[in-house]
Order: sequence, then C-alpha cells, then structure tokens
Amino acid sequence: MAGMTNKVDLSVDLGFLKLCNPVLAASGTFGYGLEFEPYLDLEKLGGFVVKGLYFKPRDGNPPPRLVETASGLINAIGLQGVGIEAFAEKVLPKLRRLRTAVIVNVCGEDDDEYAAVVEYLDGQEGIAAYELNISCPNVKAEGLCPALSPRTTFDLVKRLKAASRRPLITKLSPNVTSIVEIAKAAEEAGSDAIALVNTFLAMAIDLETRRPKLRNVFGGLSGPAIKPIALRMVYQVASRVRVPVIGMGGIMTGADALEFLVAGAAAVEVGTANFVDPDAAVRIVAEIESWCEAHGVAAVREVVGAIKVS
Amino acid sequence: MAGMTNKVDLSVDLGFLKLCNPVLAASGTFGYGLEFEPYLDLEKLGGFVVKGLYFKPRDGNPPPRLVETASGLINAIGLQGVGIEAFAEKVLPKLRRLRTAVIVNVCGEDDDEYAAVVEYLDGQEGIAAYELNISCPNVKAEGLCPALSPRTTFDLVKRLKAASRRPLITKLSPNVTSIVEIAKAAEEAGSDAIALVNTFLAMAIDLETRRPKLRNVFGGLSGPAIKPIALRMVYQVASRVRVPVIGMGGIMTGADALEFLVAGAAAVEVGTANFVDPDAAVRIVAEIESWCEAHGVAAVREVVGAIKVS
Amino acid sequence: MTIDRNARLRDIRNWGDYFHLTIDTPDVGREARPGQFVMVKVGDGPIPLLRRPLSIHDAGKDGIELFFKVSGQGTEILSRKKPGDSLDLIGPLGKGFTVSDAMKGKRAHLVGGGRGIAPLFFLARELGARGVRTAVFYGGRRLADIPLRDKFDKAGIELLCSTDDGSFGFAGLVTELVGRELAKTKPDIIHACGPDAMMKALAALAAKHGVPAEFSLESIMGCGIGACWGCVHRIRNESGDGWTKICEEGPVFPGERILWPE
Amino acid sequence: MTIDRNARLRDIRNWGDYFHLTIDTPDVGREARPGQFVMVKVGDGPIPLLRRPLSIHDAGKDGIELFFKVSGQGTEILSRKKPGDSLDLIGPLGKGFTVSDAMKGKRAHLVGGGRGIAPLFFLARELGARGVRTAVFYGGRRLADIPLRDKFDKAGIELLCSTDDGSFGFAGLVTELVGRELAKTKPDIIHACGPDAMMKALAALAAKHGVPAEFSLESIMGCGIGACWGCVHRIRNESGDGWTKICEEGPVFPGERILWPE
Ligand SMILES: Cc1cc2nc3c(=O)[nH]c(=O)nc-3n(C[C@H](O)[C@H](O)[C@H](O)COP(=O)(O)OP(=O)(O)OC[C@H]3O[C@@H](n4cnc5c(N)ncnc54)[C@H](O)[C@@H]3O)c2cc1C
Ligand SMILES: Cc1cc2nc3c(=O)[nH]c(=O)nc-3n(C[C@H](O)[C@H](O)[C@H](O)COP(=O)(O)OP(=O)(O)OC[C@H]3O[C@@H](n4cnc5c(N)ncnc54)[C@H](O)[C@@H]3O)c2cc1C
Ligand SMILES: Cc1cc2nc3c(=O)[nH]c(=O)nc-3n(C[C@H](O)[C@H](O)[C@H](O)COP(=O)(O)O)c2cc1C
Ligand SMILES: Cc1cc2nc3c(=O)[nH]c(=O)nc-3n(C[C@H](O)[C@H](O)[C@H](O)COP(=O)(O)O)c2cc1C
Ligand code: FES
Ligand code: FES
Repeated sequence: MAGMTNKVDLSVDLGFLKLCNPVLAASGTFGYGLEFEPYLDLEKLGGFVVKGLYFKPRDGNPPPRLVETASGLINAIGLQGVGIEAFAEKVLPKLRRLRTAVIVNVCGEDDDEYAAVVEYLDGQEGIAAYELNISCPNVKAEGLCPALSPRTTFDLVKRLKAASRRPLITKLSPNVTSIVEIAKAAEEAGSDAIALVNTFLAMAIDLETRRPKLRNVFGGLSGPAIKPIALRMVYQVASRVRVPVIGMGGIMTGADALEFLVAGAAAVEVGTANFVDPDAAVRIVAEIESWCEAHGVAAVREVVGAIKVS
Repeated sequence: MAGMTNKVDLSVDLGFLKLCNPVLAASGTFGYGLEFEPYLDLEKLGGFVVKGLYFKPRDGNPPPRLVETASGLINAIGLQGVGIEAFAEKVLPKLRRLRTAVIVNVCGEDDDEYAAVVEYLDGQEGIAAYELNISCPNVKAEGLCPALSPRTTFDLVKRLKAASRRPLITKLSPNVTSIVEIAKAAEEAGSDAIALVNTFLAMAIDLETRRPKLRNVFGGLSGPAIKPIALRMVYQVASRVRVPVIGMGGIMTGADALEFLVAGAAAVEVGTANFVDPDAAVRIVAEIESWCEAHGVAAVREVVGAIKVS
Repeated sequence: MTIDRNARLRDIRNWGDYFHLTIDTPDVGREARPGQFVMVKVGDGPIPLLRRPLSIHDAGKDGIELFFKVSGQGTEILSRKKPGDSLDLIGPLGKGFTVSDAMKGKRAHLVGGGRGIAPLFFLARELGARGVRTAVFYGGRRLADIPLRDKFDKAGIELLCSTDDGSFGFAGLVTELVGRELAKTKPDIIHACGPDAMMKALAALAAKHGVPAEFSLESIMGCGIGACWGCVHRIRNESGDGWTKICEEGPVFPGERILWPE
Repeated sequence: MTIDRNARLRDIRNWGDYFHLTIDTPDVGREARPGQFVMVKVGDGPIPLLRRPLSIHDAGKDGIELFFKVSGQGTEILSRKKPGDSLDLIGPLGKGFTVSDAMKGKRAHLVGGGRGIAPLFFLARELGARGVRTAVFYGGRRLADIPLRDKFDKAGIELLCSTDDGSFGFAGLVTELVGRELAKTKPDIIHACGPDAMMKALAALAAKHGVPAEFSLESIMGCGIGACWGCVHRIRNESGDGWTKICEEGPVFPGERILWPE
C-alpha cells in the first residue's frame, strides 16, 4: 500500500480515452459506484463501469442468485436495475462530478433496446464511453446472447456505432469456440475497444434437494477460478486486433492485473474482488505502482503486451 | 470409507457396457492403470481409461508442462506416450487380466491416424470400449481439435464408427459455443456414448520473467475450478441426447460425483483427483455408496438424471 | 461503515456448534445499532471466496460480540480462531430494528429461533435501556440449541424458552409459545429473527393479533454493501413489489412489507 | 510406496526460511533409500491443489526427516505445522542415489546447493556406514543459507562450505570449491543436488575430470508416481533422447544421461 508517490506513470491511453491508471471496476460488481464511496476514493480509480442498464427498470431473477464454488462465484442476478431514466435522473448527476472515467454498461432485450439506451444516453453528459454488454449469460435461456456469434456481434455493434456519439467498448462472452473471431467481428463493426471476459455459463446442484442451487438454474462463473481461461483469451485477442483490449476475470491482486497487462490488455477491470474487499480496486492500483517501482518500470504502459513468447 | 457392504446396488448399464459402479478413472490422469496398483484395487473401479494413445510413440511438449492455479491445474503434456504397438505388447496383456472395464483413449494427428489406431486395437482383446479423444487442447496450435466443430466431429466419428467393432465414447471439448450441438453431431454419427469435458484452454504468466509459465504457452485447465462449467455442460447434454453421458471435470469427492449423476451423467470420470490422492477413485466409490446408504437409495442408477428443475 | 482489517479477537467461547466471539473493534462497536450486521472475512485465500454476514450480538465502545452456529465451511473456519487473532470485518451494515425513546413503557416481544437469537440480545439491552418492557422468546430444537439462556437471565431480561423436543421449557415450536402469550397479553411490537418458516408463521400470527412486527431476514450475501444485488427478498415498496436488497434496505423489515416465498 | 495419512509431526525446527521436520512414519522410514522423496499434502482444500515433492533428508525405523526451504505457498503452509499435527504423505518414491557395498574404501564427493543439501545427509550417512570416504560440499548465497553445518559436523561427516558472499567458508560458488578439490584429489563418484545452473556446471566439471556423477533433478510434479507425465527432463535412453519422468526413473540420474537445457 506504500508509496503513492507518483514516481511511476500509471496512465494509459485507450486512444478514445485517457485513464489515470489502468484499473477500472467491472460492471455489476461495483453498483453505480456511489455504494463504494465509504470505502475508497473513486477518483483514485482509472474509472468504473456501472451496473448493466436496460432502457426499462428490471426486476432480475428470483433468489438464490449467488453460489460459491471452488475459488469462484456463480451469479444469476439477471441484470436487475433501475432503468435508464432513473439512472440519468438520480445517479448520473452525482457521477458527473467525479474526476474519473464513468463508463455505462449498456444492455438490451433486443437490438432496438440497445439502440434506445445509447440514443437516450447520448443526450446526457458525464459518460466517458459505453460498454456494450452483449454477453450476459443470465438473461435468456441457457446463456443465449449476441456475443455468441460473429454475425450477431457485428450487426449489433455496427448499428450501435452508427447510432452513438460516444466510443464503444464491446464486452465479449467467453462461452465461445473462437473468441478471436468474435473480437474481430466487433472490431470490424467499429468497436473502439474490446472488453473480455464476461462470466462463464455454469451451474451448481444441491445434492440433498437435487435442485439447482440457483433458482435460475444457470448462472455466470467469475473469480479466481476463471483467471487462467480469461488470461488466455485476452492474450489471443490482444495480438489479433488493433483496438485496445480491456482484460478481466479473477483479478484479485496487482500481480493478477499485471499479468493481464503483460498478456496485452491496455487496461483491466476488477470484478468479484470488489465484493471481498470494497477497496480492492484502489489496493490493486497501489500494488501495480509498487511492483513497477520495485521493477524499475517507469510507466505502466511499458508492460502492456510485454509477454515474451519464444 | 466404511460400509463396503454391497447393500447398495452401484452398478450402471451404459447399454453397450455394464459397470460394477459408475466411477471410471479419466484418461491421462491414471497412466496405464498399473501405476496405481500399489495404491488401490483396480477391480474396485467401474473401470479406467488409459492415457491417450497415438499410433506412433510421441514425445510430448517440452517442460514446464504443469502449473497450478486457484483450485485448478493447467497441463500441457502434449500426449506423450508409447504408441499403440508398445501398448499392445507391453501393457495390454497385463490389463487384460483385470476384471474391470479397460477403455482406450484414442488419438490421432489426422483422421487416418485415428482410424489406424482403432483398426489396430480391433485386433486386440481385452478392451471394453474406445474413448475418442477428439478434444485435447495441447496438441495443435491454440487448442485446435476436431471437437470444436459439429462437422469435423460428425465426419470423424462416423468414419471411426464404421471402422470399429467396439463401442465408441466420444470425448468432447468444453471450448465451444454450443456443447449440445457437438454432442448431437457425435450421437448422429453413431457414437455410443458422450464423455465430457476435456480440459479448458488456458494459460498462466510468470510476471517476473514475463513468459508463459508453460513452455507450450497454452494448456488445459482441470480440477475443482472447472466443475461448475463442466456440470452445466453435462446437464445440458444429458437432457438432449439419448446415448449415455459420462461426466467429468473437477470431481474430488463422492458428493461431486453424485452431482454429475443427478445432472444426468450415467457414469463419471475422476481425473486430477488421482494426482492428489492415488486412491481417490476408490474413495469416491465408497463415498457414493455411503451416501446412497444414508439416503435410502437402493441403486445408484436411481439418482441418474434425478435433478428437479421446476 | 468501516473496514477494520485489524479487529482483534479478544475471547471465544462455545457450546457445541454455537460460538460466541468478543472482538475489539472500537469504530464498529460505537456505531453499531441492534439488527445491524458485519461482513467477516473468514480465510485469506479464495476458499471461501466471500465474506460471511453475522449479526451484531452486542456492541459497546470497545467493540462487538458475535454469536453464530457453525453452518458450513466459513463459520467452521471462524470457529477455529484463537484469542489474539486479527480479524477483517466490515460494519456496521444495514438498517436495524426500530429502537426509539417513543417506545418507553411499551411492551415488546423478541422472538429468536436457533442462531436467530444473535441480534436479539443487543436489541433487548437497548430496548431495556429505553424503558421498554421486553420479553425474549428463545426457541431451539433441543436444549443444546438454546445456549444463551444464562446470558439473558444474568442480564435480567425476561426469557421464555421452548424446545421442539421438550428437553427444556415449553415443549413445541417457539411460535406456539408466542401464540399462547399473545392470547394473554398483546405486546406493542414483535421483533424476530430465525428460520424462514418460523418467521413466516410468526408474521401470520402477528397479523392475526394485529401486532406490528419486524423481521430480520437472511440471504446469501455477495457483498453486504448493496453492490451485487445477490441478497434480494420480495418486499412491498411504494413502487410495487420488487426484489429488494436486504443488506441495504434491511436486513430488518416490517412484517407487512415482506412477501414470504410459498 | 505407502500412503501414510497418519504420519505425525514429532518435531519442527527452523533457521530463517529453512525448516527441518521429524516425522513419525515407520513404514516410509524403513523402506527409504537416499535420494528418494515423499509427496506431502500441505493443505486440505484445493489450494494448493497438488502435493509437494520433498527429498528424504534422513530415515530410520520410526520415520523420516525432511529439510526444506520456504519457496512458495505450499512450503509456507507446511512450515506452519505444529508438533503432534498429522501429515498425509506418500513415499518413499523414485529411485535414489547409487549406494552399494562395492563402494567400500572409495571416495565420494557430495555437492549440495541451498535446499539441495536435503537428500545428502541421508546419503552421507549411508555411504559412511558402508566405509565410503565421503566429503560434503555445501554451498549457499550467505551464511544463512547453509544452516545444516552443525548437523554434518556432529555426525562426523567431512564438510566443506562455501558462500557466494564469502560470509562463511570458501568465498564463491560451490562449484569453484569443488573444482579446486578436484584439481587436488579425484573422487570415485560425485553425487549432487541443487539449482539447475549449479548441477549443469558441476556436470561439465565432472566430465572434464572424468569423474562419474549422479544428479538429483527437480521439476514441478503433478503426482510423483509416474501417472501425469508432468515431471519430464531430457534424458538419454537406449531408445534415444526422450522426455523422461523423473519421479519414476529418477529423480537421480547419472550425469552422462542428462541433457541439460540451454
Ligand atoms: C444479515 C445476516 C445476519 C446473520 N447473522 C447470523 C448470526 O448472527 N449468527 C449466525 O449463526 N448466522 C447468521 N447469519 C447466517 C450466516 O451468515 C450463515 O450461516 C453463514 O454465512 C454460513 O456460512 P458457511 O460458510 O458456514 O456455510 P456455507 O457452507 O456457506 O453454507 C451452509 C448452508 O447455509 C446456506 N447459506 C449460506 N450463506 C447463507 C446466508 N447468508 N443466509 C442463509 N443461508 C446461508 C448455504 O446455502 C448452505 O446451505 C446471518 C445471515 C445474514 C444474511
Ligand atoms: C524430487 C524432488 C525433491 C525435492 N526435495 C526438496 C527438499 O528436500 N527440500 C526443498 O526445500 N525442496 C525440495 N524440492 C523442491 C520443492 O518441491 C519445491 O520447492 C516446492 O514444491 C515448492 O512448492 P511451494 O508451494 O512452496 O512453491 P510454489 O509456489 O509451488 O512454487 C515456487 C516456485 O518454485 C517453482 N516450483 C514449484 N514446484 C517446484 C518443484 N517441484 N521443483 C522446482 N521448482 C518448483 C515454481 O514454479 C515457483 O517458481 C524437491 C523437488 C523435487 C522434484
Ligand atoms: C454479481 C455480478 C454481476 C455482474 N453484472 C454484470 C453486468 O451487469 N454487466 C456486465 O457486463 N458484466 C457483469 N458481470 C460480469 C463482470 O463485470 C466480469 O466480467 C466478470 O465477473 C469477470 O470478472 P471477475 O472474475 O473479476 O469478477 C457481473 C459479475 C458478477 C459477479
Ligand atoms: C495431466 C493430464 C493429462 C490428460 N491427458 C488426457 C488424455 O490423454 N486424453 C484425454 O482424453 N484427456 C486427458 N486429460 C483430461 C482428463 O481426462 C479430464 O477430461 C480433465 O482433466 C477434467 O477432469 P478433472 O477435472 O477431473 O481432471 C488429461 C488431464 C490432465 C490433468
Ligand atoms: S449482499 Fe450484495 S447487494 Fe446485498
Ligand atoms: S510427477 Fe507425475 S509423472 Fe512424474
């Protein structure tokens, strides 16, 4: 935690967005940001992505919505949320005052709803970018979502790119055969960055009752368990697309974050760790800084994509 | 470990093969079986699947070949093995004497090699079935294997079905968008059973050297970390195909095994657990038996597919 | 709402599976109100991954007390801590029971089932201090499940016990015991915490007798701070019946707002 | 080859990061030969998932001794065990150093670097018992890295120490110290265990002086029993140079069969 001396240049440049450091809080794990004010200084983050928003308020799935697994967490929240209007009226004015990047995670039941959210938000100030959540496994049957096919990814991103005045970050699903193919489709459609990964479609069974532990049957697996697969996908994608990649999946420490940067991520998102330690994201910033200092790294962007494969 | 009283009927019938209990040791984690004789009675297992065999001996990948992750293990062995002739001459005669199901995990660089292995083994006695390993992520670049597409799965299984006099179990890869689609392709092509899952394509990075921890860069993730995803896939497939499903992925205890059975698996395979406890597979048999006893389950097959989803 | 990474276990006692911890954590202790809870980190690694919610059993200027039953891996790990061990906890969290000076001279029934007794000691003390005439109904399956009897007695709190198997006190469910009392004297409020089935039955009972009631709900909690939306319960709101985060708006809700699952 | 789930830690000592365990495990103790190892389960959960290989530092009818350096999570957990704790280990595993009566009167150099000294105490004792004239070369970075000096001295085993920083004994790499001795007296065999770089340099040295040498190799091990193919090293075999499982055919190999990585 020592040494916030700013000797290390932690800033990263995504092209469309400059961040004071590469650590963002991940959507759905950081509420609307304000929930965390008692625990950390939001302005010490590179930024944060608010919980996924549909146009309309959503009630989400019935509980139980969470189950722990070995080094992992399965959630089936089902994107409960206040809807875009309540967000713009009640939450956004407070976020706007913060000197940190506020990214909105955009959802939709269908392409039209995504477009409506983007259009509506385009009329609002104080948003740095949209993260298109085309990859939530908890909403439709058995994890169906646009990010499962290059075609639906391309079509949706293309439409939203044309509709939006803001940069688009497309967030991909790991539940696919070729993450590279989907990433390329998003890039080709004009996405300004690629974020990955969302959660893995998973389930757990209560042996005594013989019922799924989640009322929704299926949920999304996150946490340290998924890190090795997420890191692999980030590495595969980062070397194949030109746009910046934002990596995530099981990041709990500065070292974890640095591994994603080394694999090629230009920035990272911290998800489940925020539940364990509400101040995890700023601790991770501090740990990255300490590591850079100890390793003579003057600017964190030097380690981005620095992986040596011979 | 108590109560091997045979009060519970542990036998399961895969149609083409009756097993004295539903627990098989998984390929690649149980050597050629004989390595485990000092630690357990092989005949107390439902059976075991020997390490993947190509026609020719194979040298495998350079080390490091293993790396531990949170509740997981990534391996990049690369299917080192003695080849089919040495196996038939030196190993098979010893296995033939065992009263347990010996299943051979069949590999190939291309379709012709798979066919050659099957043809060669068809001339040998003492094999209960072939498990077609069309899903090893450690052999070709970035995990490429036939099980990634329904087309290649169908073609290969169809060809091998026609070539083989023995039942075929097709072992699927979890690294796909729709496991159900691949399973159906295997079933349609004549596979007598579906085994899943093989390992998840993954990687780990050594932050200090900035190199992948595995010399092969990529490897396959197994162990408790993957169980929630594996269980989900087994559940999805079991309700969609008519042939029996053999489930695996992170089974460490009898309770884990029973969850796979409840999800619809007719039998299970135990993998990484064999490394931790060489007698894990028989312990799991005993734990299943105790659980059945304690829960008034007279025959383990009663719990197969017993999941209640309302 | 503090993260205290250096809370210190001063004392740990147990009766079978039930454990009582005394923890030095002044900031949390001073702020705490009855019915609030803390999120405790039980291990250092990712198993178990999440913190565990535990009600504040009592609080003072030096810290808090917890009372829990070993119910799985997390509470098992916690039960093996030793005096002097440092603990990492977040609290006080949530909104607690209604405690106000306006209650002076009124009568409150506090109903706890099993580990659900945890928050009621603190509540009984605070109500007592405000001149509320408080009776605690404490139910368990067997004698072994109501280990806090002496503690309430010593604190001079009126206590009525029940056990399902009749090994101590009233023989039967605690709700039956409460029902008999309600037939005699009607309190001004009921506060309760316990298994869902107990609370649901009690809610019906309270409604029947026209007594307002407050319930402390349980749920698996991902974060305890309103960030994960994991802990929801059906609650009647102005805007309709929605899934409401019990860590943030609760865990205590008035009975008439709670929609119990079938 | 036994799984002893009830091995018992009798004694644990340490010098900084280096730990010495005395373990009651009679079956393993009786069977053990120098250079063999055990696979120790360090935790009960899946973190870390795998057992850890540790050389048998000494053995007798009651059990074995281990000597290790805390090198990561697994050895750290092991270092926190207390006397009386039960341990779960498998062993003895692998093929050890060559120890035979035919060596009587001959001269052996044993070379250990850092934690690599572990198997050499048992070996030195067994060679000594067979009338082999044994000298142990024990190298470390600093004085703190060669904590077993006294133990060898007390056992009456000839010991030559080196430290890279010159804080004790010969100032320099242990291989330099061995090189100087080789220039004076040529042993009949060299046995070594230590970091790869040390062993590689020593192999060159031994070859130059025409002295046969045996090396105990290290690798990450998945199983220790030949089942996972994880622990391979390039070894010259009759059938060519292949990746060979060191848990099964090793961990000790004659120098001329080992192909060192670049
Ligand atoms: C606000 C709040 C206050 C609480 N206060 C207390 C208290 O003071 N004393 C006490 O003994 N217990 C209390 N609980 C319950 C306690 O949190 C759980 O018993 C504990 O989290 C179980 O963790 P575990 O790791 O031991 O068991 P696990 O292995 O996680 O779970 C054991 C079983 O309990 C279920 N479970 C897990 N977490 C919860 C939960 N939060 N609520 C209900 N069921 C759960 C699991 O699904 C499983 O069936 C409280 C819960 C809440 C929400
Ligand atoms: C046959 C054999 C005998 C051994 N005997 C001893 C002994 O007597 N005393 C002793 O101190 N150590 C010994 N080792 C090394 C010891 O096994 C490792 O230090 C230990 O497994 C590290 O585990 P960890 O969880 O503490 O560290 P980890 O966190 O697992 O690893 C720390 C670092 O060591 C590397 N590493 C992990 N396992 C091994 C390994 N098996 N060999 C080499 N590097 C590894 C990792 O890649 C990492 O860089 C032996 C190894 C083998 C193969
Ligand atoms: C409870 C929960 C809710 C989530 N909600 C969202 C969401 O609304 N939108 C989204 O894009 N991702 C959502 N995610 C996925 C995370 O943003 C992240 O992609 C994933 O959890 C992997 O990162 P982690 O392992 O660090 O948690 C959610 C994850 C969790 C655990
Ligand atoms: C070291 C290792 C080697 C493996 N080799 C093979 C193999 O040869 N053929 C195969 O089909 N699967 C192989 N597998 C995959 C396992 O059989 C199994 O599908 C996978 O490990 C998931 O099960 P688990 O989590 O219980 O280990 C291997 C797994 C490991 C860990
Ligand atoms: S526990 Fe996370 S929102 Fe309530
Ligand atoms: S450690 Fe598994 S084969 Fe050697």
